[in-house]
Amino acid sequence: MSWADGVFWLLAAVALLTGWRVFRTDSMVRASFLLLASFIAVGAMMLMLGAAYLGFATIFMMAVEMMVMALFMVMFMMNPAGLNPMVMVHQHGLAIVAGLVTFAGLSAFALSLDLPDRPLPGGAEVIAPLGRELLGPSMLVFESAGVTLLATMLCVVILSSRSGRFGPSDLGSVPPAVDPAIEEDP
Amino acid sequence: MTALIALALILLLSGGLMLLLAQVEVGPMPGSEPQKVPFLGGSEPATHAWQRFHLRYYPMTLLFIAFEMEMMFMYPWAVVYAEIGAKALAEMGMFLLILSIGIFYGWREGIFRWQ
Amino acid sequence: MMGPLTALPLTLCVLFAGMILVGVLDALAWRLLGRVPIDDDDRLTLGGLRAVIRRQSISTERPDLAAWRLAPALYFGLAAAGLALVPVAVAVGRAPVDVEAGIVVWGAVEALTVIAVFLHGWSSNALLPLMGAYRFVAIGLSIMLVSMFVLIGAALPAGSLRLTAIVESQRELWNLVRQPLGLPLFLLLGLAITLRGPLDYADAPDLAGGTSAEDNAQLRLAWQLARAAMLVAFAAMAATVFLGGPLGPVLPGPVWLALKAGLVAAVLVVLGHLLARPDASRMMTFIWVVLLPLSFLDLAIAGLEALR
Amino acid sequence: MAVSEAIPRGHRQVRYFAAIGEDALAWVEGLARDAGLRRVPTPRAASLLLIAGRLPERSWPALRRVHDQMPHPRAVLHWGEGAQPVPDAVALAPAATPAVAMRALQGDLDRGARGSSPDLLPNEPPAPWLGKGPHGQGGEGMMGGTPYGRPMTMRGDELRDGLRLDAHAVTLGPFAPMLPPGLALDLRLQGDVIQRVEVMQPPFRDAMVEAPFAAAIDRPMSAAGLERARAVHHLRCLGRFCALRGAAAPAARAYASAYRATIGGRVDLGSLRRWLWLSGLRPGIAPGLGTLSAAQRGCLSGPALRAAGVPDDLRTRLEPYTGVGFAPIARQAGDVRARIDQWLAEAAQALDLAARLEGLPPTTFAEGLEGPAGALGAPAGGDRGDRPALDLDALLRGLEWGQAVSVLASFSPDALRRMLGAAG
Amino acid sequence: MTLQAIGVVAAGLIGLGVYGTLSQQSIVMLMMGLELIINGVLLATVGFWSLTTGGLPEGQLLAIVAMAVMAVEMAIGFALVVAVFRRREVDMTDRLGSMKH
Repeated sequence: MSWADGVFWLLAAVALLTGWRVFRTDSMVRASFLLLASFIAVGAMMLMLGAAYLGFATIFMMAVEMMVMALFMVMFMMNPAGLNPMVMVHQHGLAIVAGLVTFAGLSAFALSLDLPDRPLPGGAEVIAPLGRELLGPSMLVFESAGVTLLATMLCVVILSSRSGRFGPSDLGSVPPAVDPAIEEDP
Repeated sequence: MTALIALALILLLSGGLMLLLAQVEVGPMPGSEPQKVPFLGGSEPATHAWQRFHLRYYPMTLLFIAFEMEMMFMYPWAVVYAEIGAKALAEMGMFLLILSIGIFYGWREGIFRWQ
Repeated sequence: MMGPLTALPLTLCVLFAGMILVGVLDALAWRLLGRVPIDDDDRLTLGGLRAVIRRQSISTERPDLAAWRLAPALYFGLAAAGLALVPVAVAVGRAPVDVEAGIVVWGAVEALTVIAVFLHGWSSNALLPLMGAYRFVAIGLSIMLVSMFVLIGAALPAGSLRLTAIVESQRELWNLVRQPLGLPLFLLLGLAITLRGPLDYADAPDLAGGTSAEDNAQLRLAWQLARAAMLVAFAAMAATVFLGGPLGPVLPGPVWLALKAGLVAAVLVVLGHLLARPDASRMMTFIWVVLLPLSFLDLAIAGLEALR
Repeated sequence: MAVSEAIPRGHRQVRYFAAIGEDALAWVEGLARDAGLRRVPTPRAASLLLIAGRLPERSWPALRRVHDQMPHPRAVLHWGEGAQPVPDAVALAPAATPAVAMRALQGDLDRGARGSSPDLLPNEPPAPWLGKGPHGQGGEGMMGGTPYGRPMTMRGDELRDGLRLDAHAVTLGPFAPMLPPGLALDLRLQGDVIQRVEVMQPPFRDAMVEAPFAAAIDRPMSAAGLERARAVHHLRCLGRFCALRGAAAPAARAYASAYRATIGGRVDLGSLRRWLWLSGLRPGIAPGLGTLSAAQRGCLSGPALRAAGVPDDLRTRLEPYTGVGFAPIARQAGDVRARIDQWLAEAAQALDLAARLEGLPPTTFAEGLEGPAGALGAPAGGDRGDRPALDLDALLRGLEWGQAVSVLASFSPDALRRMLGAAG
Repeated sequence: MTLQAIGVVAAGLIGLGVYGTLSQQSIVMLMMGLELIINGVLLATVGFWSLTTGGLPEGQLLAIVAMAVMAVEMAIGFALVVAVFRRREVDMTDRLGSMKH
């Protein structure tokens, strides 16, 4: 049980505990930043596993996403700051059972694994091969990710801004009838 | 690995130092009720300030998350760029072009303003 | 590779020295540029500390006290982590913390700084800080993108994300010359994360001090010290990435780094006192429509130049 | 550079929060030249409360709240005449300079020689909540009750983007540092965009601004002195605007030029113009911001009216000015940018006029003259009573907070008071 | 720090995510659960990459694609919440039974 294992289990405990607290706190801002703490713990674990780039990339990407998450949760949730206790739960029993079954099933699967044991050589270069992979054989993944992100951007703009193609989207943005005489029923 | 430990130590210890300074209770009393009223230029606040705050740049933040993914792809590209050369520039140019279409469309739809 | 035992004291000492320098710079700028101390800030001076000792610390009616105290601590910790990345000496080529993806760590520091400022504004449950916090997130997130494109542009010739490699790649030509748009765009980020001048949407005078409107005594001093620390960290990072860090003909490495960082900090303080703050929505449009394409152009310049 | 004393040895900076009453804005801004006094934007950062000028009765409750929001040890200094809003305040005659008294007060506080001024309001929570409600925090269900003493904001209508989220009702008080002194606004906000504005209290009267001009109606005054006073007023307004927009150096330059103009020294507005251009103040303001509708334009007067395209200036018809060939400056846009340019241009013109009118003997303007914020006592210009009152709600509705503060700061406080139709 | 240990921790995160997704009424909190699930997936991906493939670059690419999935899911999710809230002023899953406006 070297100190590396000790740190790993500490980070695992942090990740799981903050993950659980996310659904237990009343304040939405605390919930978002607890989830960020869970992601940072996972990022640190990735760093310990040798993924020098992915660890910090996870931390910085999740910091941004949890900031946006906090903004939206406060914008839409009732009682956003948890001044009154937050009771926003339904089908609680089912959820607990599903969670436990998922955990049990996946961990049983993980324990029964006997994959080849080829650990990453210590101090190996990891970012350059990823770069070559990205620009070489997996270039299709790279460009299709770009197109997917473009599709996401367009979809986000269309869905979230009020200006629909034919007038405000919440008034239905109904296209004008070809023959103005025919009254379009809303 | 030791660099990571050093970074973590620096972050935690300096943060802890400031946390200690920030919460040392000094001064006669923790604050009477009229002292704790938030400052609004002398007016009485009607409600709590915490609210479902209607931020006006939400489309920008959503587009930002999608655009942020591009950074994730650009860092490894930057490392091998000098090695691969013009082909890498062309690929990243196309990638950037694709995502700039998204930003141009967002700008045309007016999401970079207060909604 | 410096062990944690030497890295930690070195970083903290450089940080405190830098903060005292920032206090002097602010006082100098205030005296040089005009007599009117419009905004108040506690400085790491005896007067500032003495003022805090006997002050009463009051909170608001129902704040998120843990988050309120966490914000300056997180802000100061991020400044220290940012400073620790900076390579101090060329000869030994070592930084207190020499990680393979130095720029990505700085990106994480920027992102978490935006969160620290938002937490500082949110947690006091008062309207003026809340508006300051929300306004800052819009500008902080937008300007962060521009800074990352510029940093990637600096990493291209070095062929690595490691800061020591970036310093090495500037041995014959500084990045300031190689990509002229780089430093000006990066300075704008500096103004944003140290809450100064035109990009100070969090602690602005039109919100009576914004996120610091409800701060008093220790919290106020802690926030201003963290702000000064972030200026030191940013100045060191800008000097490293664009001005060749410890590289320099005669003087030893650390002296060059200190001089260049001091220059960048002075420029930021002057810009902070000089430039006016546009409306938030106008600035957000300006960043996305003008500065982002400029950073693309800067990246293209760096890319073409690295091909040569 | 403006003359000011360095901080005397042994004294640290005195941090004070200024509650500015009637006729006192110019005094408080004059204090800024003293390096030992620092005006802070919130009472939280202050150890002294400086009450400047006379406070009308209606603003005393607000002053008590501001006084109680200061951390201990604290003290109060009432600089001016009029009744004492705070019982154990140190009174100071209007003529005296407060710097010495403030340093003495601060010294007593530090040494403990003076007790901290006690709370003026009772020590109870805004609404009784402790122990009430199922969980003892005074709330019911998710949004009900008064958790921790205050109710929660409820949803309301939305002007701009159709998301009906929380409509936050808030009043920003007479002593808000970013508003003209005395102005209290009742705002309905969605986020930081204003849905509805209602003026609770108009700005306090500031007779200091028009004192020399009002005096010129009944006894002879030197025209050059009047023009210098006009320049000082415009430069101060410009300095206030720059400070609110975060351009500290140009603001300091403007105040320094105003100070040199008061003591009759040579003022170089060219350098101020360069500072303002360098600071990017103008491009930061949205064009067309704060333009009044045609119907509303009737309530404008003085530089604001001339910035809105109406070159109406009494000086074109008065004797000493026609002699030196005075021509009014007018702009068309009538927005915040035009009003700022108008201030700067008219300040330069006033200083130039002052130089030209230097030699003339003092004259009386029995039939009225052009004050800094509009015509004074002028029968020819039509009496001022019939001007429509400014509808602030129409002007500020739909603006984000920063823009609304800039629009309010683009009028001089006294002009704004007159436009809001406040008597007295 | 064996593969089994990482597997169990990742399973724990995914279990927590499933619990969160199923138990929360508000759409935004439901998305927090989804984020937690992808967090677990991310950890498992990097674990397998580091301990079994000996540093094969495709492993890291799969982790980046997982992050891209998380970003896309979050962006589209919030855009939907905004559109629905603008139209129906509700963000609770229970009261969004029908798709008809």
